[in-house]
Amino acid sequence: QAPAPYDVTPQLVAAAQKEGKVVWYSATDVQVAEKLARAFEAKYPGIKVQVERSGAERIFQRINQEYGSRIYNADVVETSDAVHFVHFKKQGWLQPAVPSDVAKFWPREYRDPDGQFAAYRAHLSVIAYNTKLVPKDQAPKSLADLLDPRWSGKIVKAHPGYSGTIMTGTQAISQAVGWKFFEQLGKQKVMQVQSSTEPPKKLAAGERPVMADGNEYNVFLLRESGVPIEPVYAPEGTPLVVGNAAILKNAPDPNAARLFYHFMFSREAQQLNSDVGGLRSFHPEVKEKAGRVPLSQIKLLNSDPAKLDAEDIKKRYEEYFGT
Amino acid sequence: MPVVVREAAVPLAPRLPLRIDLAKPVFWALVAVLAVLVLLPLAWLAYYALVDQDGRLTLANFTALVGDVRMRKPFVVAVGMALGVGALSCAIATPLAWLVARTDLPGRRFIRMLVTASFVTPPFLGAIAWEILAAPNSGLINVAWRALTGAQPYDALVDIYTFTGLVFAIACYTFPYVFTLVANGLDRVPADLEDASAILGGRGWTTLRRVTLPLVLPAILAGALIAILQALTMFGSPAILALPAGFHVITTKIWSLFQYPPKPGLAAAASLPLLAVTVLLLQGKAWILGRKGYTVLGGKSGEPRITALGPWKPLAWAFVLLVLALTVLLPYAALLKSALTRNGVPGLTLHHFRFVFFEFSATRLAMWNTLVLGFSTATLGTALALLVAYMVARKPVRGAPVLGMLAMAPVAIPGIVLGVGLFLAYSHPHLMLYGTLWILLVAFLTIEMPAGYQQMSAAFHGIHPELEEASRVLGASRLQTLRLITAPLLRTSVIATWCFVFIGTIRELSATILLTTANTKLVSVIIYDLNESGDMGAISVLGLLLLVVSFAVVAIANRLPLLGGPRLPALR
Amino acid sequence: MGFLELEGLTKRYGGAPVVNDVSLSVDKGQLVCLLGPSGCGKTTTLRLIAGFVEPDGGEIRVGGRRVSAPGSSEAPERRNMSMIFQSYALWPHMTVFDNVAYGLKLRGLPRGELQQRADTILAATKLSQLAQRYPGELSGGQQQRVSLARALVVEPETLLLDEPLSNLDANLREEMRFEIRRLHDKYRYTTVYVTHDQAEAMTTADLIVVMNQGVIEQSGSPEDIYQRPSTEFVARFIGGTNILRGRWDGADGVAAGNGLFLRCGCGEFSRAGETAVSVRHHDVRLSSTRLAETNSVHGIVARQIYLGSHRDYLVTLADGETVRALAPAALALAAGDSVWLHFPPEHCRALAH
Amino acid sequence: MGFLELEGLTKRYGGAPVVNDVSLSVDKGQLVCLLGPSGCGKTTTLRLIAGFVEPDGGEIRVGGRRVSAPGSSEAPERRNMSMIFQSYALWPHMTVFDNVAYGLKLRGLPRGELQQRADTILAATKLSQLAQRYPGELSGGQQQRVSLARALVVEPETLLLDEPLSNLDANLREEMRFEIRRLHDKYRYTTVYVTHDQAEAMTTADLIVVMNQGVIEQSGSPEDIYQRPSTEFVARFIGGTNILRGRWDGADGVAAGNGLFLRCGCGEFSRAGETAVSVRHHDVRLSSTRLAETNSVHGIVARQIYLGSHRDYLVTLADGETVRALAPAALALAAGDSVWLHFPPEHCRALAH
Ligand SMILES: Nc1ncnc2c1ncn2[C@@H]1O[C@H](COP(=O)(O)OP(=O)(O)OP(=O)(O)O)[C@@H](O)[C@H]1O
Ligand SMILES: Nc1ncnc2c1ncn2[C@@H]1O[C@H](COP(=O)(O)OP(=O)(O)OP(=O)(O)O)[C@@H](O)[C@H]1O
Ligand SMILES: [Mg+2]
Ligand SMILES: [Mg+2]
Repeated sequence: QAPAPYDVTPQLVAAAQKEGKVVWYSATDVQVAEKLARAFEAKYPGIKVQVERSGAERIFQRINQEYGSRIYNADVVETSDAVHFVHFKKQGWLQPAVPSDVAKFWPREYRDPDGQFAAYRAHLSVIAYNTKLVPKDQAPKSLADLLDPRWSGKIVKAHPGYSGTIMTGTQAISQAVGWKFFEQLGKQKVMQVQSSTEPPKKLAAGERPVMADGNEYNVFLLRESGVPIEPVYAPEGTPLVVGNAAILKNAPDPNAARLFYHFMFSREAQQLNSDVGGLRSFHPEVKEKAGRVPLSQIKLLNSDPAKLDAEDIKKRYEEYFGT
Repeated sequence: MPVVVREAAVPLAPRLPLRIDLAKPVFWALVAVLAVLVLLPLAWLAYYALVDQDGRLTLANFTALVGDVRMRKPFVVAVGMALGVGALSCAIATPLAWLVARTDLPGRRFIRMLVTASFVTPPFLGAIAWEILAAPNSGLINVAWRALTGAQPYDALVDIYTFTGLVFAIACYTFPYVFTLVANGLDRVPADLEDASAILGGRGWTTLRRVTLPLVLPAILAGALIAILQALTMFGSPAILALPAGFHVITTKIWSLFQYPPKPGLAAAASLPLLAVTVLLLQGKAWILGRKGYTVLGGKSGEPRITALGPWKPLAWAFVLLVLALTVLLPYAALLKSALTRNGVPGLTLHHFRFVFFEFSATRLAMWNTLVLGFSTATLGTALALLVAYMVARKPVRGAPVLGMLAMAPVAIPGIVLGVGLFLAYSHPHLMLYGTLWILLVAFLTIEMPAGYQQMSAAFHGIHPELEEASRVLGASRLQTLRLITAPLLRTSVIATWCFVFIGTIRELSATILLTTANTKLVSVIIYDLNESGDMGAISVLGLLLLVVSFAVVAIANRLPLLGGPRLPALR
Repeated sequence: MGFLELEGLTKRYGGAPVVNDVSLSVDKGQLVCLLGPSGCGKTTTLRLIAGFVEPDGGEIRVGGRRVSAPGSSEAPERRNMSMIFQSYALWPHMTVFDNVAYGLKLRGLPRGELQQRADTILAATKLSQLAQRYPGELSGGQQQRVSLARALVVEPETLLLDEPLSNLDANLREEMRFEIRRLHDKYRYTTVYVTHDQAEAMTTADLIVVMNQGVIEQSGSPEDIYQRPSTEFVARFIGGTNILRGRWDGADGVAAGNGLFLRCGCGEFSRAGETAVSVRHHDVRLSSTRLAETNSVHGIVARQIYLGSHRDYLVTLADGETVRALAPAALALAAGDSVWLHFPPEHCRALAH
Repeated sequence: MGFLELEGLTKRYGGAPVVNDVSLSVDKGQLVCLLGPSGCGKTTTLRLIAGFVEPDGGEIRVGGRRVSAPGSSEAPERRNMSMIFQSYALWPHMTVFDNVAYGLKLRGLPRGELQQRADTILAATKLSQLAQRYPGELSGGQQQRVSLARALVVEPETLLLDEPLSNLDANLREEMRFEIRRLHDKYRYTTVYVTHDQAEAMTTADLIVVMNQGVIEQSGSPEDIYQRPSTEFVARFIGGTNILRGRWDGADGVAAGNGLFLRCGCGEFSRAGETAVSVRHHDVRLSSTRLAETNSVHGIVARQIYLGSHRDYLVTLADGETVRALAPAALALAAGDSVWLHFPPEHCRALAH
């Protein structure tokens, strides 16, 4: 059962300041993570945030390695792959804690019923196109449009074997529209890249005009820096990828961890994620930047990490796409 | 009876630093060091491959491996790719080495350093650079080609996302192994042997083909071996280029085994066939070299002959320029471009430089760590490689060849797998190196051992044992001889090995990434992390920074009056 | 008991013995010459003594201490020896001076003494001018002298010389030979000297050891070896000799064909089969007339070569056999001339083997 | 006009001339021996002829065609020469057979003939057994013979030999010398032969060239050089000689001190200053009594060495000067014995230089 929600108390701050630091294993973009850390340090002087930024899979691996070898370095962990937290929880590595904001604002499906973790951030895996290479009216509008032969050899997409985002997205789409879609997409001479961050960059570089999937926040960030790129929210639905955060059971700085964990879900942190990182937040008080389609207007495809059969997905994927 | 007073013959006995013969202790020390460096992680991998989660012995991983074509095919592709890389590396490096070592081509020294320094490019960064250059649509070469010929959009002159493209992109960053080995080998071929061929009527080309090149065969083979094995276990470039090209190689496959749900057992099992390939290749090399002698620097010394290129000079320069352009100039131009521009946005900017040098907190620490590790690994690694190569070449102790096998073993293990093994080996409660620079030092020593060892071992083929014996009979111990005679004679090779280990350390990524923590960040790792977040500009800046630093280090290393100074028959 | 002792020493390369059950005892301060045809195992023997190769059988003792035996050999650097290599083995990265001073540096000599000793030996080997050159800038003979100087300067207990003078001209060779002998006597080294030059061996050695195909054929003083060769091989190998074969008459004569009957002043006859009789080239007398009943035979001059101090004659006997003879330069016969050969009985040595 | 002509040939290393204005003409089919002390420039001369080094002055013509001159030299491979290197320069990665067959392969010989020719030369150099060995597995002398075989087998126009026999024993050396001469005569090579062995030169050469410090001291037939040396250097260098100095009496006598008055049978006297008189070691007679008024002097035996066929005496005269003499082995005097030296006038040669 979930523990009672907690708030920031002077005692907690004092205890945290005594510990002096908090170690955060994060999969969020460095620039965003670093900004968040600075904001926390400004708010609670005397506590240093040590950002250990890495890819989600790396972090997962590290936690596995470290806990497997009884090394307890991390206080707070956060990755973009929801599956990881299923695993952590099963291993009993997480410390239940429910910040007051989570208790107050978070929808039930985006937090653990036992209070062991909660959705710190979310992003979408979207279709997008380069507006310089493809006029708006000719751009694909839906997943089905991508199967049009005129996009043969012009699509880029990331690989579920390398990206948790795409893994989740593939699961969601296959449940929504069936594997047939991928089988046909596989015949479109799609360019495969590893990470979900890359397809937007390929669009930006002009290597391919259309991307079948990839991070929405990268699309935002590129567009806001002046790159002619535009996301498309398919009527069939857009996969939502949830990034959880949790306090680790053997956190070396338990109080600072609680304090920081609380801060992560506060409005100001969540707003910063959205503004700087282009991430989606479940905090209702967060305001989307102008020009971004609000979450409420998008048809979302949710997926259940507990039911994810990665082996099967990878196998089918390899069958359809060759890799 | 008259007493004959002989002139006092004070016996001048040699002063030995120690009364015991060091050969055996050193041998056992080396065995111990290599066992720690190599066997420990390997044992963990074997354990992982053979023992299931419940601690029971199992062959399931191997049956899964053999039974699954999705595992077998990448393996075959990888072997093909590696052989291609080996062949291409030799084809580029051998003529280049000859031009630089044995002709009057202007700027030879500089070219030498440039090639060594070019080697600093982490292969995945090289692959990225080649994406910028030769991606079918956005690649600069293709863009220029379309602009020049008016070809249709989506027509491409070159496509890096192909098997050949991948082979090429990897060879660009492995050919320096062959180059350096061969160039150093050529330095040691005395003119006599070539003169003897010339006087019997052998034209320049014939002499080169029948005498000079066969004499550096050990170097060529050693280089090819390293290039092939590096390609086989390389992860960065295939990950970037093979996937868009639509195929897997064994390392990308292994990598995906680490994704959720991780299957370290299968990954460990998948890397064991690579060990078998290594053993096969080593055996093949020994078989080719056979009983033949390669010892060319005998006691009756002669100096290497410099061939005048004459009218061929422009052609030679064109070749050198082409090679340098493809491996150094163009990729770095591409990186420079992306360092000075923002993706998809026109106009120049210093934003990335500012970000890397002033805003990005990790840069300074990472740079410092990288240099510290580079220097210490290079120095220790070279000393270790020299000792091991000596032991194997001169066999002072029965069983010395085992050292060679041990030293070569790490090459077969993909870095990422090795990283896991090292982590397991050194993050034991009783031996907690994780989180310190020590584990990285150990990792780098392990990873760089094969290349260093091959360098030194090929060099030993060129030193006649009598030169060492002459020293020992005068009373120098083995170690003194190694220090006073052998190492200076191998000066170019020792320095080259040092540079290689240094650079290898700087650019190593795949094992490192599992072993670094916040306080032990390295430049290559932050480059990788930046790549995940898509910061091409910053990556390029860091790549250029690495290039500049290593170029400076290589230049300085080559000029240090270490090891008896530059005055050597081999060097002019 | 000798200072340097080899006992049953054996070394094989690929199965074939190259040094085969060699036993030898050398006293302290003796100079031994190893003589033998090319490839007979001289260098290998030296390398065994120096400790560069380990024997497959037998052992080596120095001063009573066992230094080499199969499986347990003392390192070369502990033997206080010094060696000249047939290939010189000069270090190309050191100047002549550094090459020579190397051994002294290892012995920790003070700077001044080191300089002085090196200079002395460089002067003795006539290399003072070349001290700052690198070996690659020297002529063959100069390189060989550097190698000599390097080995001599350290005053070792045992000195091993592998054809140290082969690339020097006659005068220099003689000088160097004296220098070697002088230092040898001065410091009482024990020296093992490999040479292919018999005159060198005869003039320098206390003891000559003749090897053939890995085994010792004979060892003894120069006079012994020259005057009392025990086998045909030794007789042929040391100083030119003619071997004439025939049947022993039971007393001191041998019927050698061509009507030649040889009385032999010394040696041993083989009872069964043919006896070989050895007569040195320079002991054969040439004359235009028959000088005596026995030990004389008629022949035709096949060729003659002027050697300055002598003429070298090749004379064909009736049955086509040839005899070599050294005659004074004054006696000039042309090819085709008829000549009588006379073999003085006191110089005819019967050889049983 | 000769076949091989050197004209004013000069080569400098670091400023100092190593070969200095050397002119020489060799006829086709001649065998020339280059003789001279270590470091006098013999090897350099050969390398100039072969084309490995370019002259700093002068030129080389072969068959009337200019092949070497400063700034324009024909490549060695175009000269149809063949050479033995002082360092052997065997290719370590090829077997003995391959080393020897290399030149033949370059000449595109058919398989069978190649095999047969290589086998013949290997047999002549006694290497047949070793054909499949690698050079690293051979003894020094065997390596030298491979080098010899490799150079001889290709039947070049010009053959250059740099001390080809220095590491062989006397018998083998003689055999190889004959083989070289035989092939030379058979195929009419033009041969330049560098050696430090005078006997080798005397017996093999048509023409002997004595070099010293980069210049030619004298060239001529072996008899010429031996009997009529034009300088003290040549006299000393070729065949052991004693040089006695004294004042010329205006006729044919020289007063040489120690009460010794030498009548000289030949040579040239120097008008001013001292005249040197050369008497070969083997021409000096030793006896216990005075044999004649002139050309005789008393001395004390300082040492004697047994050489087998001779004894080598060193005799000290009253003023401490020494004379070397070769006497028959039978004449045995001990050190310290008193002796009379006799210098036959016909062997006393006055030298003006
Ligand atoms: N590369 C060089 N630099 C400087 N001097 C050199 C070089 N090569 C040779 N010499 C000098 O030139 C001289 C002649 O050398 P060369 O090899 O011709 O002598 P050589 O007559 O063959 O002597 P040897 O009988 O000892 O072989 C020697 O004094 C040698 O020291
Ligand atoms: N590594 C080897 N492998 C096989 N045979 C060898 C090896 N080294 C030497 N031999 C053989 O051993 C024999 C003796 O060699 P060694 O060098 O002792 O001869 P040597 O008496 O010094 O001859 P030389 O007078 O020619 O120098 C030779 O027949 C040689 O071919
Ligand atoms: Mg030898
Ligand atoms: Mg020479």
